[in-house]
Amino acid sequence: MSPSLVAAGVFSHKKYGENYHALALVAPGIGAQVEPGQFINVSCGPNRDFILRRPFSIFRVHEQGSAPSTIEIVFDLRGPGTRQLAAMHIHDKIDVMGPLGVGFSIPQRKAKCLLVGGGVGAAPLFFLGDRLRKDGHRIDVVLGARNADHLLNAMDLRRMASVCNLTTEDGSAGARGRVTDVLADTMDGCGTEVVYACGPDPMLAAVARICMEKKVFVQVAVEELMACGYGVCMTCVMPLRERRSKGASAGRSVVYARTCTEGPVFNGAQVIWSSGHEHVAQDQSELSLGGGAVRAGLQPEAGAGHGPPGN
Amino acid sequence: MSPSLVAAGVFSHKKYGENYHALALVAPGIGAQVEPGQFINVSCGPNRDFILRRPFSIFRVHEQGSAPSTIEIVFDLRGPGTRQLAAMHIHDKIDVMGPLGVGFSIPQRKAKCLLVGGGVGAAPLFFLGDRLRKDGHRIDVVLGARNADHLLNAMDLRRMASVCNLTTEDGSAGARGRVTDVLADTMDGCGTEVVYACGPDPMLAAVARICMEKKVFVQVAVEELMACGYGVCMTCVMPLRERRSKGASAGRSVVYARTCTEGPVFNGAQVIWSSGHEHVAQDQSELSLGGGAVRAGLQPEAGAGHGPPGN
Amino acid sequence: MTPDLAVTLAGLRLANPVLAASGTFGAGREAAAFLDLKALGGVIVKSMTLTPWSGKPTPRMCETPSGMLNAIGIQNKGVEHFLAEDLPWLSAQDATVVASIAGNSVDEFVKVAHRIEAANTSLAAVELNISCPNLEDRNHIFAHSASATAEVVRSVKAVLRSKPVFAKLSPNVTSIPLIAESALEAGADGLSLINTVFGMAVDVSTRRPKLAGGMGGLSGPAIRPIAVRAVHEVHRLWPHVPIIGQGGVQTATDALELIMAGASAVAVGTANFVDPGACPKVAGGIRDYMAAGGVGDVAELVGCLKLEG
Amino acid sequence: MTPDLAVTLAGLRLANPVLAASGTFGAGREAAAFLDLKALGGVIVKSMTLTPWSGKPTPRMCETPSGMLNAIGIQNKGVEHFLAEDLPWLSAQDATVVASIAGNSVDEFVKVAHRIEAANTSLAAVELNISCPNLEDRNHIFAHSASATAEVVRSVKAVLRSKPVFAKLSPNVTSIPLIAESALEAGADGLSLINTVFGMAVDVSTRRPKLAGGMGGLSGPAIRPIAVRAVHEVHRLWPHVPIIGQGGVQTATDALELIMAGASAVAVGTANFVDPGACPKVAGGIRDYMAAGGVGDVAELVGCLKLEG
Ligand SMILES: Cc1cc2nc3c(=O)[nH]c(=O)nc-3n(C[C@H](O)[C@H](O)[C@H](O)COP(=O)(O)OP(=O)(O)OC[C@H]3O[C@@H](n4cnc5c(N)ncnc54)[C@H](O)[C@@H]3O)c2cc1C
Ligand SMILES: Cc1cc2nc3c(=O)[nH]c(=O)nc-3n(C[C@H](O)[C@H](O)[C@H](O)COP(=O)(O)OP(=O)(O)OC[C@H]3O[C@@H](n4cnc5c(N)ncnc54)[C@H](O)[C@@H]3O)c2cc1C
Ligand SMILES: Cc1cc2nc3c(=O)[nH]c(=O)nc-3n(C[C@H](O)[C@H](O)[C@H](O)COP(=O)(O)O)c2cc1C
Ligand SMILES: Cc1cc2nc3c(=O)[nH]c(=O)nc-3n(C[C@H](O)[C@H](O)[C@H](O)COP(=O)(O)O)c2cc1C
Ligand code: FES
Ligand code: FES
Repeated sequence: MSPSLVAAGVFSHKKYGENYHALALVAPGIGAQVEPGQFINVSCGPNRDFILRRPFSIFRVHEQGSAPSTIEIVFDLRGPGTRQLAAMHIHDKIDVMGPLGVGFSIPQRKAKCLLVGGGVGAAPLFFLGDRLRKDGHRIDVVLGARNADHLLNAMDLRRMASVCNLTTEDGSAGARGRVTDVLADTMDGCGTEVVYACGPDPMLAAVARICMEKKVFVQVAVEELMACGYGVCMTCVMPLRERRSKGASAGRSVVYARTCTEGPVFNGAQVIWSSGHEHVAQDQSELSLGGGAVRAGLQPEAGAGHGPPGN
Repeated sequence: MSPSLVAAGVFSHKKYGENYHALALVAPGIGAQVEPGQFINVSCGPNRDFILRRPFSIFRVHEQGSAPSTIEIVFDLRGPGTRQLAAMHIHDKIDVMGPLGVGFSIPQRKAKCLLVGGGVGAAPLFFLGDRLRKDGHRIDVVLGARNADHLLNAMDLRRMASVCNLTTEDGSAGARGRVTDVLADTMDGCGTEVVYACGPDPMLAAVARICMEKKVFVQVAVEELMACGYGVCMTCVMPLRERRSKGASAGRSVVYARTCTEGPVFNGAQVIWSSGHEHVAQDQSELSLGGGAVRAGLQPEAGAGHGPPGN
Repeated sequence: MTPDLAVTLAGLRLANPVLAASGTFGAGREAAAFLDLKALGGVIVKSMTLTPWSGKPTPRMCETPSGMLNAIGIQNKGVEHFLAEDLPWLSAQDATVVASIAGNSVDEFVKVAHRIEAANTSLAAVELNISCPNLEDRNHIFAHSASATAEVVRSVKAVLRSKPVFAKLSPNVTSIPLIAESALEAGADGLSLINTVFGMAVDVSTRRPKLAGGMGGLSGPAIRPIAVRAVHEVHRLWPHVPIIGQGGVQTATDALELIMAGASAVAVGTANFVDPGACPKVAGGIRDYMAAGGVGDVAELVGCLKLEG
Repeated sequence: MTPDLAVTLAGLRLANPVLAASGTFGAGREAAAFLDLKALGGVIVKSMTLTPWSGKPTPRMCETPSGMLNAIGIQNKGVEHFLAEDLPWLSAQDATVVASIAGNSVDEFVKVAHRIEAANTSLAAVELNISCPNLEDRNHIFAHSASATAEVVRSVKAVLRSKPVFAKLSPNVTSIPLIAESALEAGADGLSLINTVFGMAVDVSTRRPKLAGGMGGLSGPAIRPIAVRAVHEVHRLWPHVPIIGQGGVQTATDALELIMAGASAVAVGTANFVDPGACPKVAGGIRDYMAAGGVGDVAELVGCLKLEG
């Protein structure tokens, strides 16, 4: 379904624990068609500090009988945009663009699915879990966070999961540690065939590595900075390994794919994870040259990657 | 009294007719000391469209027994700042700077005072009228506006005035026309000795001219664009004729005086009124030369007054 | 009287004076979900290069007060992809299309221009994005040098004879009129003013630049006063040169500022990110302004700024 | 550990690195109603000229997104008034005072410098506001020319031997480092970066510029990315040259952006209009940042920006 701009109404505003706000929105046309892993791009109201929309994953979709389904997003307070959203009341109007992006692919045959989430990044797993269960797949869960307070709505996941392992960095709930500490064992114990992961990039990178070692298909939903959210600005790109078969450029190559339209869900095995600020250099060198990244780095008067700006 | 920054509380929010909002503010330290003709500079809240404060005259001061006096401002909706103020509720906090500027001078001996106001610009006349009456002066009033709806709270002025003449441009109240159409007759009829005028510049210019012809002392409160309101930026200046007695620069000269600190009340006979966009040229030529206004106008590559910007 | 919004700039005919700016509208495909591309004066597509460019590493953008910084590095699929895939699709939508060319050498510009000329398409005009580093001149930006600007324009004009060519100038220079003069002398049919303003932002918690590339280009409402000034400076010297004004346009009022300063058309950039339908809304607002003021032809407003008292 | 906020820039000793910018704080008298001037790192007073200047006609300012345009025309009462009235008063407040000199010819700069040197006061330093039109060079702005910049700096340094001199550069040039280089070669002890960005705004209802002077100088948060970029560009070439960063500072985070990019001190301009107490608040926020991060000396933060991954 192609995206549209909708004046959505706030249907409910809940809090999960200390940290998370959930807004359910009546967004005609969006609720009925959205897929797990897709997102919406939200205008948070006039503000001096920013001009752009803010992207949020679909956390859940609620069927409302004959009325349009409501979509729910969940978020933590980061900056001015989420602060403004947190001040929204029932019946307020929010300008929403969506549904956006390509969601998770659902197994064609019954499969044992493992959902892996970190912090508020776990949001899309709830909608995904609902869908997988409806389609009859087995679901297991590994959910992690800083502490018990930041475990996003673990109750709901526990209800849908056969196995649900929690981790917290401070040990305040579940095992002390990170999701990746329990991931391999959970996969082995559950006989996992497909992994779905959402959360911060370093977590996704580690999950993808473990899955690749185990040769288990892994889909990751990434969060990149987005200026437009619908594919025109090229700010949100992720470097992906691609296999090309055509002519001269055949063989392995690297492309920058748009997270907002070609993602946010990617095959975890294709993503080239950044190490710190910039992407792994040996992979970068396979990017086709241009006025941008790579060449500028070779110029003596500009530090690597710090060439003259180019739009 | 020197100005201060105060977190004022909204005490009441009234409307006068369709067009005017009045906010009474508990502004500790300001209410007790402010003089008629002074103003406050108000932060209207965060907004993308502007960063500066907005200046408003003191409309009235209300004694509250032993509690701090409240100050009241009245305004019409012009742009984003006044729109935000109009959305204020009781108990909201507003960041206020004040009291600012030099107010009206009050006659030393009993005098027949005429208050002349146009539109919402009449605001400071209410506070001034209260003071003059308390001091035992006779008050007459000429109040004008576009139409009956824009006559600012005429009732109150009528109560304090011996003679109160109203004018509207469409004739919907009082005489059809402008305040200046009835000014000379009112002055003659009342034997006016001092005139106090506030309103738009063209009205003030006409009032000042009539008073000068009649050799009646006239004080005008002007409204100029202000960046700071407390004397540091030099944006708010008015050209004044000055008589200097000292040395080389003796004789008639023109100075740009700061409306926010040397005004907003000026001797109407001293102000050089602008004709349209720029000030009258022959007066300008008496300004001391500098990189700014006048010389740049002589440069062929820049239109008059359109030289390179200078801070 | 229905106001006439049609304008012609050096042979570039637009149904209304509001285009989408290069790099903020892709090649129109994604925005077409939200609006009919015919409602735009025109689409200036993302700058294209001779070969595909991958662009800069991420993060590529950050927000700043009333604006944003970007350092995309002209990620695009190259001129062949444009001619084979994007242009036929755009033509099928009846969109008015302006190509934007970028390159790291004069030769690259010329080769792209050559391909465009040879393809002999329905393309309405060409914009030269000369805010690129010139690898043959120690990475200096073409648009920062009068001679490099002239060389690109002259060389492109020599091969691209069938389309009007607009040189898109950078505001990051001491004298925009000086660069404009050399672009015009070299044969530019019109000018696009302005590209982004160089800037930088720092994340004080990580002590790193917010953009992986360090510096970036500032766009959005914050730069509108700079764009209005640039258009005014150029228009008062060459009142007959058609200018596509751009920089910070969000509303019809913003567009009218540029038009009154001397732009015959405007391009909307960053505002498309927030609202893909921004261009027709701006055009509608201009129509309303004209209707309210009894202005029959938008050309009456171009450069109508009154400077004297 | 109490963080140490004191800094020294080429002999200019400041109790903390936050000064008030020239033209936004008068000579401190009005702001003294709101705060103790000793709480500021220093006060850079409104630019002074040889004789009193009356400035430009009104309107002299308008607001723009996250910024404002001004065209004051350096209205000031002249150097004699400063030396006789303002400086003694400021000294009595124990304020650290930086004088700012402006002029329309090299000779005017020199004469003011001469008066300052002759007065032999407690003045801490001098800033040269060379964003003025040079009447001897067809109204070109001094700071837009490397040679004019050098000439002003060299001539002033020849007479003003007892105080550090900071050249305040304009961002409206193709290469700020090029101008910086010539200022430094001519003997500038440090640099102030940046003055306002040239811009313009139009009132579409009257079809006139919003400023009587047409163009004006853009200041405020909108220009902060431009200031950060300018400081970074100069600092990476001359890491030992002290820089007073300015442009869009409202908060400690803003100041830290400039400091990390390479400024040894910052000046707060437009933000003073909204809050005369902005400078000490910014300094307090820097102290908090240092305390939270265990930074003992603010000098550790100067230019600490990490560029590589
Ligand atoms: C496809 C997608 C889906 C997302 N889904 C959710 C969600 O379901 N719930 C949720 O809480 N957040 C989600 N995010 C992140 C969310 O968009 C940011 O939290 C939000 O934009 C912050 O806005 P702000 O104005 O409050 O903070 P800002 O001041 O804009 O940012 C504060 C901090 O958050 C970081 N940040 C800002 N935007 C993003 C981003 N797009 N991705 C990652 N980090 C960012 C900034 O770098 C900064 O450090 C999603 C992001 C993307 C791209
Ligand atoms: C000393 C002084 C006292 C004032 N007292 C009052 C008062 O008691 N009641 C009242 O309603 N208004 C008063 N004003 C004007 C008031 O400050 C403006 O109406 C207000 O700033 C507009 O803000 P805004 O954001 O709503 O509109 P903006 O978008 O800022 O402006 C809308 C329109 O109003 C004009 N305007 C803005 N500021 C001023 C100004 N300072 N003076 C004149 N015109 C301006 C603008 O040029 C523009 O055309 C006073 C102004 C001054 C200088
Ligand atoms: C993300 C982004 C990408 C851009 N890419 C290009 C480009 O490829 N070619 C070009 O000429 N200009 C490019 N620009 C500049 C815009 O076309 C426009 O000139 C500039 O952003 C100012 O307009 P605005 O303030 O309305 O955005 C880009 C701007 C942005 C924000
Ligand atoms: C109203 C106004 C007047 C100014 N006057 C001067 C001046 O006289 N001399 C000078 O060097 N800079 C002057 N400036 C520039 C400031 O000192 C400062 O460099 C600039 O405004 C950028 O900082 P900001 O964004 O914090 O305001 C002035 C700025 C403004 C806004
Ligand atoms: S956010 Fe603009 S292309 Fe993805
Ligand atoms: S408003 Fe700043 S000096 Fe008057």
